[in-house]
Order: sequence, then structure tokens, then C-alpha cells
Amino acid sequence: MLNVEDVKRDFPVLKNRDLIYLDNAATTLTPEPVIQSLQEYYKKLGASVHRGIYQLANETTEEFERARNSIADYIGANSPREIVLTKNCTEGINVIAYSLERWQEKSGKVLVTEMDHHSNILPWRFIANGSKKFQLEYVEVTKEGRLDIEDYKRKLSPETVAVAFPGISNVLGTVNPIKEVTNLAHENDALVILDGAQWLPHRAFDLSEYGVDFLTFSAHKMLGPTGLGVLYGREELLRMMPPPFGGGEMVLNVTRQKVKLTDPPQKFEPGTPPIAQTIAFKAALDYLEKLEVSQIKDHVDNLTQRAVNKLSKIPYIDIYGPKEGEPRGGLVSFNLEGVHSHDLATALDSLDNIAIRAGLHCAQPLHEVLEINSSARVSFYVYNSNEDVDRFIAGVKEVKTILGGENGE
Amino acid sequence: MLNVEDVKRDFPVLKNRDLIYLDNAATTLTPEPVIQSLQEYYKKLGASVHRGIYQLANETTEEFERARNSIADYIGANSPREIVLTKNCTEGINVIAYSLERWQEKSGKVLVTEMDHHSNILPWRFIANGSKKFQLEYVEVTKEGRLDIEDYKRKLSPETVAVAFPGISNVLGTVNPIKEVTNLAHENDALVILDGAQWLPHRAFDLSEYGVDFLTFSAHKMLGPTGLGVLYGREELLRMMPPPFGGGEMVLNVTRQKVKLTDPPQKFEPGTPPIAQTIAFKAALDYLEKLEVSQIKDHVDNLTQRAVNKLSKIPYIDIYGPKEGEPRGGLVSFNLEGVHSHDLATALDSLDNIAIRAGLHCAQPLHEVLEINSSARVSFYVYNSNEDVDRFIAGVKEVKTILGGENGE
Amino acid sequence: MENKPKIYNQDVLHHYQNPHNRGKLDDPDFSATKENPNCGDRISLQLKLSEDEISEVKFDGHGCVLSIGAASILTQMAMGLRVSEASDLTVDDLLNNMGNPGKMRKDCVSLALEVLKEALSQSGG
Amino acid sequence: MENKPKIYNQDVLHHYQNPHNRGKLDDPDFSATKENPNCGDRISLQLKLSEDEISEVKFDGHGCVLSIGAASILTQMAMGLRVSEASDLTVDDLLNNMGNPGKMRKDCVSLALEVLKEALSQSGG
Ligand SMILES: Cc1ncc(COP(=O)(O)O)c(C=O)c1O
Ligand SMILES: Cc1ncc(COP(=O)(O)O)c(C=O)c1O
Repeated sequence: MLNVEDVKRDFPVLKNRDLIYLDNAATTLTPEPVIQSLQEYYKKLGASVHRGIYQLANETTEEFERARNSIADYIGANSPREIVLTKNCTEGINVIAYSLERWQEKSGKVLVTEMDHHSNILPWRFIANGSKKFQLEYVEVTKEGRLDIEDYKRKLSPETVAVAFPGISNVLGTVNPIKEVTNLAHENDALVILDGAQWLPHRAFDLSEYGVDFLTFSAHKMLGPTGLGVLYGREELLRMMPPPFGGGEMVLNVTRQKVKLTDPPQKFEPGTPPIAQTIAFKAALDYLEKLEVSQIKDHVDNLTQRAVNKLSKIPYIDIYGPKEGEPRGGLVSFNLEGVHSHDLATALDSLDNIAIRAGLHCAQPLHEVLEINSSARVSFYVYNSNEDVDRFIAGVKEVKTILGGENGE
Repeated sequence: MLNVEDVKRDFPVLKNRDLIYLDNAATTLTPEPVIQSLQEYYKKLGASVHRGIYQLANETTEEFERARNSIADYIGANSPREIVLTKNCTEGINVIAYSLERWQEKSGKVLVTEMDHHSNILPWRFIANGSKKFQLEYVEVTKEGRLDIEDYKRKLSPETVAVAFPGISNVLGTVNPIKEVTNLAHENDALVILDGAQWLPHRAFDLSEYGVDFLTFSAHKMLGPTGLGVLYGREELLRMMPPPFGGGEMVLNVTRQKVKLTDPPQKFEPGTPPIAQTIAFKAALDYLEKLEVSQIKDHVDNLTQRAVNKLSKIPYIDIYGPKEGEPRGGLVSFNLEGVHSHDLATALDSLDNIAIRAGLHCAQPLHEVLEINSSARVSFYVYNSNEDVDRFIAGVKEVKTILGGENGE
Repeated sequence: MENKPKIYNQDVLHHYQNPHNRGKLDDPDFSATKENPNCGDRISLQLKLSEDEISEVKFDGHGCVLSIGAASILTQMAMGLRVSEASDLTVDDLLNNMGNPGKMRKDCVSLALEVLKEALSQSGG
Repeated sequence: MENKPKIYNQDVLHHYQNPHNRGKLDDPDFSATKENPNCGDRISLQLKLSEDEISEVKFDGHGCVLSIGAASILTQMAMGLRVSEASDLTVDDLLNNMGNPGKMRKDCVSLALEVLKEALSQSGG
């Protein structure tokens, strides 16, 4: 079991502010060891990586590559060559979308889902609009908030180029059947891109178990610094695929006429990478492993179920996504009838410093499907306690009394 | 005059290591106030920007946008809406290249120069290869290492779509006539992209003086953190141009069929931006302004001229770029006959902890023009002293004695 | 850290619960509708001019306390103004009349104002 | 922080200044050339087999102390080896024979080895 009080002590923001932070699906707070790592980097290292011949550059490069190794190990990649460092999860998806478009001989459909974050919709859409090669299609979401596997099977065919979907929906909390989706795609020779932004923070992920071709996630949603994302790609694919972006550090040889690229991952990392952030992300992963990922999952699951249970008992509330007791990934989105989600967020913040999210959560197509204009969302992490959930629930009830009963319709 | 001893004290790496750091054109060391700013960010703030309704998100957003304002002011932009935050200088150039390709009706030549960094060559080349719209041409460099303005005028025509060039060459140190190049381009209705990576660190830059359409640079080359670059674009252009990359935080409205984008700069910043880095970059700019940019320029110029003078007196040395006394941007590249630049760098590091760069400096086409396989480069910044230059010179002489006289030819 | 506001100023809450000038005009001179895509709030506004003055104004739509409250308050502020005067209204004017709710929700407040400006711009004013 | 190496091991420097097996074979069985694009160093290598053994090997090219030194030392190491044995040589074997110069320059050292492997691969070995 996680000892939440111990964990909380590692997070300076929670000491410096009176705060119940329940917006973890957007970004997480930062623990001491990560802050420490950044500080050490800038105080003791700080040269550019790969090209320097002097000692400082060598040490910096070694720390940087050691961090890349840790990331590879964390997700069970075969090699650090499969780990491309990006600035956020979104960049990784864009890189794959552009690269696939140039590389794929096959032309046909790219499937995304109605529950995708804009970051896993718009890159594909921009590409599909600009090129005659790809057409975008949306796999539907059932009334219960699950991926509609029957609809997926109908839309999937040997003409499908790629399937992009989230491990966990950032609005519904739905935990998708990664293996099933992946196997079906592979039977149709379609590549699989998994948006792991909401999965990686609190669930173990082993590539050898799931077999996806690409995986993207963000460091800042799992205790790491801002400005860093990870793109995993199977090595043989990364070797064959052309990098969409050009720059320094990615070429073996450039004459005015020819370019010879380096091997992955450098091939996909033009320019100076986010060095300090990558090294500090290793500190975040070490911290998560120290807490134990399975413990983190249990803890987050408990908080989430507690929130679902208690919320369901409040009258006039709509909860989206999986039912009580069903698997759910660390978050709950809901609406209180007669109270706009924005008003709820403002009120909880004013009343008791409870930070929750309200709006569309960058998932507008899903809100269209749900036929709602916005929703409120709470999301949990290692430093949240049962008491945080209870104060949140008390807050919701209070807001209902103050603002409910009349709405702007 | 800069008081170098005072300045040095602000840089922990220089206290923690016995080091003469002369690889500033690659990346610079980090001063206390920037480290402090990062630490404060992660200890006191740390929510996601723009979308949060609670107090923590509000404060984070305000700090973040305040930093964007500072960047705008630093380069004399009309508005923070002209400042797009990227992960490095390279990303900025890629964004512009992709966006122009989609937006420009005009098809024709893009001019780059033989002295460009790969980061200002390959993005254009990748685009030119993938599209029939753009053809790449190189403006030549004269024997003296200047941009060949006559060649430029010959290649420039109303069919020229864009001209991309560096303010200062990262190998030659040549200070290019930005205004002249820009005016000629504009007379031909060509857009101007200035690679400011080597200019911004030690020279004032005022957009209203130079009138370029786009400007890119990196925070990590001017005391800022890794993982941050800046792309400036004239507002009316950014408004019209389509963003090449999709994701969250950049849309007003997405239905399954339509997308309505936000205004710049958010339109070009899909996904969670490098928040902490942007805020810390403001601390770097404040620090530079405290030292005074004109003083920094004088100081760096003095060190550079001292190095050129003393190097020229060493027999069997080839120095590239501007002659003694001519304007030169903070760096000197050279070769010692009979000693490979890699050996020189290793030797200086071993003998006296002097960190210099050796190789191609991501500017291989230029090395082709110079007809050399590699070069050694020293580059200076605010914490370097005359003594650093002198120890470097003494080191070069010592290496010559140890390794010179026989070469691998 | 600034002091937190009470959830909402009583006045704003009152306007939200009992909005003024809500509804539709039969024969408006100008009208406009806008949506805040971040939350789906939608306000439409109709107005009639008599000479150069706003003689009637009504709004309709759905939204949060601040957007509905702002719309209600704004219609009161706009009534009787000349087109040029109404066009000069700023978000700050509106915020002041609402007891300055936190900046985080500026977009909610400005929606009504944007709709008004759009309607006015059609009048060429 | 590790201890800094002397600039170079005396032995390596000696090989650089007086390279062994430098030159060209008249009638090589296999040959290969590679360049390290980071610095322009270029090594070409030629070899003759007698049965399955390397009976003659020469290299030529230009480069730094480590790439030339490595090429010279490697040709000595390879002479007389079976194709399979030579194919099994690793950078670490080579580094060990060079007194382990710093890792920062591994690419300089590995160039000669890569050229050897490329030549050997043509033999089908
Ligand atoms: C002239 C020039 N342009 C572009 C770059 C690329 O900068 P970054 O690696 O931060 O993208 C550099 C730095 O190496 C440079 O010197
Ligand atoms: C499911 C999902 N995908 C992608 C993203 C985008 O992550 P980032 O903003 O770090 O690029 C997010 C986070 O908002 C997310 O929840």
C-alpha cells in the first residue's frame, strides 16, 4: 500500500500551497528527486550531447543515453534505439503521421476513435486533408462508453493503413483492450499507434505483451518535467521510415546533393534534444518504480472507485464512461444537472482549493457523441488521499446547494 | 565592461569543475537565476496552461504568458502573438518550411546559403524533395567567407519563394548583412527566414530594424534551459498560414467534419508546451539584460579578436572566415596543419580541461566548399576571460609540439 | 498569491438566476450568435436601433453563471447607448460591473460582449 | 568523474607516426572503404586470403591519431586470423590493444574495424 502522507512530503507544491490537486490527467506535480535532478544537471553538466569530444560533453551524453535506456526498460522496448525523444506526446503522433504518409505504399484508411484526444485526431486529419493517400474514419464509442469492437471490425480491412487509439480515454476513463485491437489490426496488415498518455502514468506497460508498433506518451503526466515526450517505434520500422523533420545531429553525411541519415533514434531527433528533461525523467521513472507501479495502480484504482461510488449517490448527476466497479483509468468525468462544469470548477477552487478540470478536455468529438457541451473531470495520482476524494465530494454537494436548482438553459 | 569574475560566480558548473568552456556556440552553461527559476516553478507552480480554471492553473498561465511577453520585447516583436514556442531552433525552421509549402501559392525557388547549419538546410531540402513546389538553391560563399551578394542577386528573382540564411555563421563567424539580404528579398516578394541561433546570444536584435518575416533561435545557446526554441513570425503571416502539426490547445472547435483553429501563437503550439523552460528563459533574458547586451557584445568581440590575433601568429594554422579586425560573431574555426581537429580537441581537454569543438559543426556543405574534412572551433561567452583565451592559445602550441610534424595523410 | 474571490458576486448570481432581457425580438435590426468552443456556451443577441441609439436588446442562449450573468448585465449596460459608445465597451467595463470575477474565466464574460460587437459591426458602426 | 587519460597511449601515437601495413595490395581478394562523416576520416583496406586465412592486409587513408593508429594496430591483429576469427573481433578487443583511449572517440577507433568487417563480409564469411 502506498503511504500517501509519505508521498505527499516529496511534493513541494503540496507543502507550499493549500491545494487538493485533482487535475492529474492534464499534468502532474513534481517530486523532489526530479527537481533535484534538474538542478544537478544544470549545476554539474550541461554540454551538448553526442558531438562533443571533451569530458563534460562525454559525461552529459552518458547521462542522457542512460536515461534513454531507462525509458526503454520501463516500457520493455528491445533497445534504446526504439526510443525517440520528443517535446510532448502530441509531437510523437505528428512525427509518425507525417512519416507514415511518406513511407507507406499502401493508401487507404486510418482509423481513429471517437474517444481520442485531439492530439490523436488532428495530426491524422491534417495529413489526410493534405494527401490523397489517407482517409480518416472514426471507430464509434458505445453508449456505455466502450470502444465499439463490432464497429471496429466493420471498418477494419486490408485497406486499413493504420489504427490509432488511446490506451485509456482521457474523458471516459475507459480502459481499452489493447491486445485485441492490436491483433485485429495486425491481421489486416495495419500498423498500430497507441496513445499511451493516460495509461503510462499509473499502469505497467510491457511492449512484449501488447505488440503495438508505435507508442507515445508525455513525461509531464507522470511526474517528469514539462517539455518532454516519448515516441516508441519498433526498430525495423524506424529504420525504414523517413524522418519528416530535418536538422543537425541526424545525418551521417550531407553534400549539396545527397543526404545520408543516421540510424534511429537520432534520425528522428533533429536539433538539440531536451537534454536536462530527459535526464530528469529518469529520476521520475526511478521514483515511480520505488513506489512500485502495481501499488500505484491499486492506489489510483481505489481512489477512482471511491469517487465513482460517492458521486453516483449524488442526485441529478451524470457520470460518463464505465459503470461502478468496472475497470476505469484514474479519472471520472461527470456533470451536475443545472450547474455548468465551469461554475463547478470555479466554485470548488474558491470553496476549498480543489483543482479539477472543466470543459472539453481536448476531446470535442467525444462530447458531440455524448451530446454534452462540456464536462467536469477529476483525476487522481500518487499523492491523492481518500480524504481528498471526500473533500471533493463534500464540495460538489455544497456547490449543488449554492448554484443548483436554476440553470442557464 | 563586464566583470568576468563576478559573472563566473553565477555559473555553478564553473565552480564545480575545473573547466575552460569554449563550446558556447553549441550550448551555453546555466546561471543561478535560471536554475532558481526552474526550481521555483516546480516547487510553487506546475499546472497545465490555458485550460485550467483553478488558481494554480491561472498563476502558471500568467507566468508563462509573461515570459512570452518578455521574449517578444527582447526582439522587438509587435506582440506576444508573434512568438511561437518550440523545442529548439530546428523545430521552428521545420514548422515554417512545412507551413509555407502548404500555404504558398507561388511555386519556385527557396534560397539557402552554403554557410547554413544543417538545421536551415535539411528542412527545406526534405520539403523540396517531397513536393514539386519548391526547388532548393544555395547562395555561394566567397573565398573570404562572406555571403556572395552578387551570386545572391543572380539567384534571386520574382520566382523566389523564400530566402533562409543565418545571421551569423556557426563555423565562419561571418556576420551577414541582414538588412541588405532582407530588402533584396522583399523587392522580389520573397519571404525571409533568419536563423538567429548564433546572433541572439550576444547581439541586440530589433525586428523593426531588420524587417525579417521569420526568426528562429534556441534558448539553450543564450543561458536558457534545454528543450526550448523560439519561432517569431509576423502576425499577419502567422494568421494566414496553416499549422502543419495538430493536437490539443490549438483549436477553437473540432467536430468530426470541421476544425476551427485558434489564433496564433497557440495555433502553432499543439500539445502541452515547454512551460517551465519558457518561464526559466525569461530569467535568462533578464540576466542578459542585467549584464547589458551591448556590453556582452563588446566582451565577446574582444575575446574573439584576441583569439584571432593570437591564433594567426601560430605557424601552420588556417583560420576560416573574416580576417583579423573584421566583424566576427563570437567564434573562430581553424585547423592546425598536420593535426586532426579531433586530436586537437582531445588533447586540449586532456592537457588543461579546455573544451572546444571539432568536426563538421553540422555544416558539411560549408566544409565541402572550404575543401576541408573537419575543423576545430572555439566560441566565447559572458563567463570567458582573456586568461581563458590565453590558456587555449598556450594549449594549441603545446599540442602542436606533441602531435604536429607528422600527420595521417 | 491573490485573495480568492467568493464563488461569485451575489449580483452576478442574481442575474444568472433571473436574467434580464432574455428572449427574442420580433423584428431585430441586427443580430449575432457566438459560441465559446471551450465549453459550448452559446449566446445570441438581437438589437433594434432608433436613430443611432440602441432602443431594444435581447439575448438568449445557454451557459455558465458568468456568461449568462454577463449577457444579462451587458444588455442593461447597452440599452440607450449610441452605437459608437456601445462599440467602445471593453471587457474591463463589463468585469467592473460584475464585481470582477477571477481572470481565469475572462472568456466566459467576454462572450456576450463579442456577440454585441458583432451585431453592432453589421450596423457599420 | 573518471580520471583523464593522457592524450594518447605512447604506443598508439607511435603507430600513428609510423603506421604498419600502410599502402595498397596489387591484387587484393577483397577491399572496402569507409568514411566517418563526422570528421571526414577515411580508411580503405585490402586483403588477401590463403585458404580461409588472412595472408595479407594493407590499409590506406587519412585521419586522426586514433583512426590511423587503430587501422595500423588492427591490421597487425588481423594478420593470420581465419575469416571467422577476424569477423568476431570487437571494438573492445581493439580498444584493449590501444590502451583504452576515452570513449568519446570510439567512432574514430571503430572506423578501421568496420572497414575490415565490410571487406570480410564480401568473402561470405
Ligand atoms: C546557425 C545555427 N542554426 C541552428 C542551430 C540549431 O539549433 P538547435 O540545435 O537548438 O535546434 C544551430 C546550433 O547548433 C546553429 O548554430
Ligand atoms: C489521451 C491523451 N493523448 C494525448 C495527450 C497530449 O499530451 P501532450 O499535451 O503532452 O502532448 C493527452 C494530454 O492532454 C491525453 O490525455
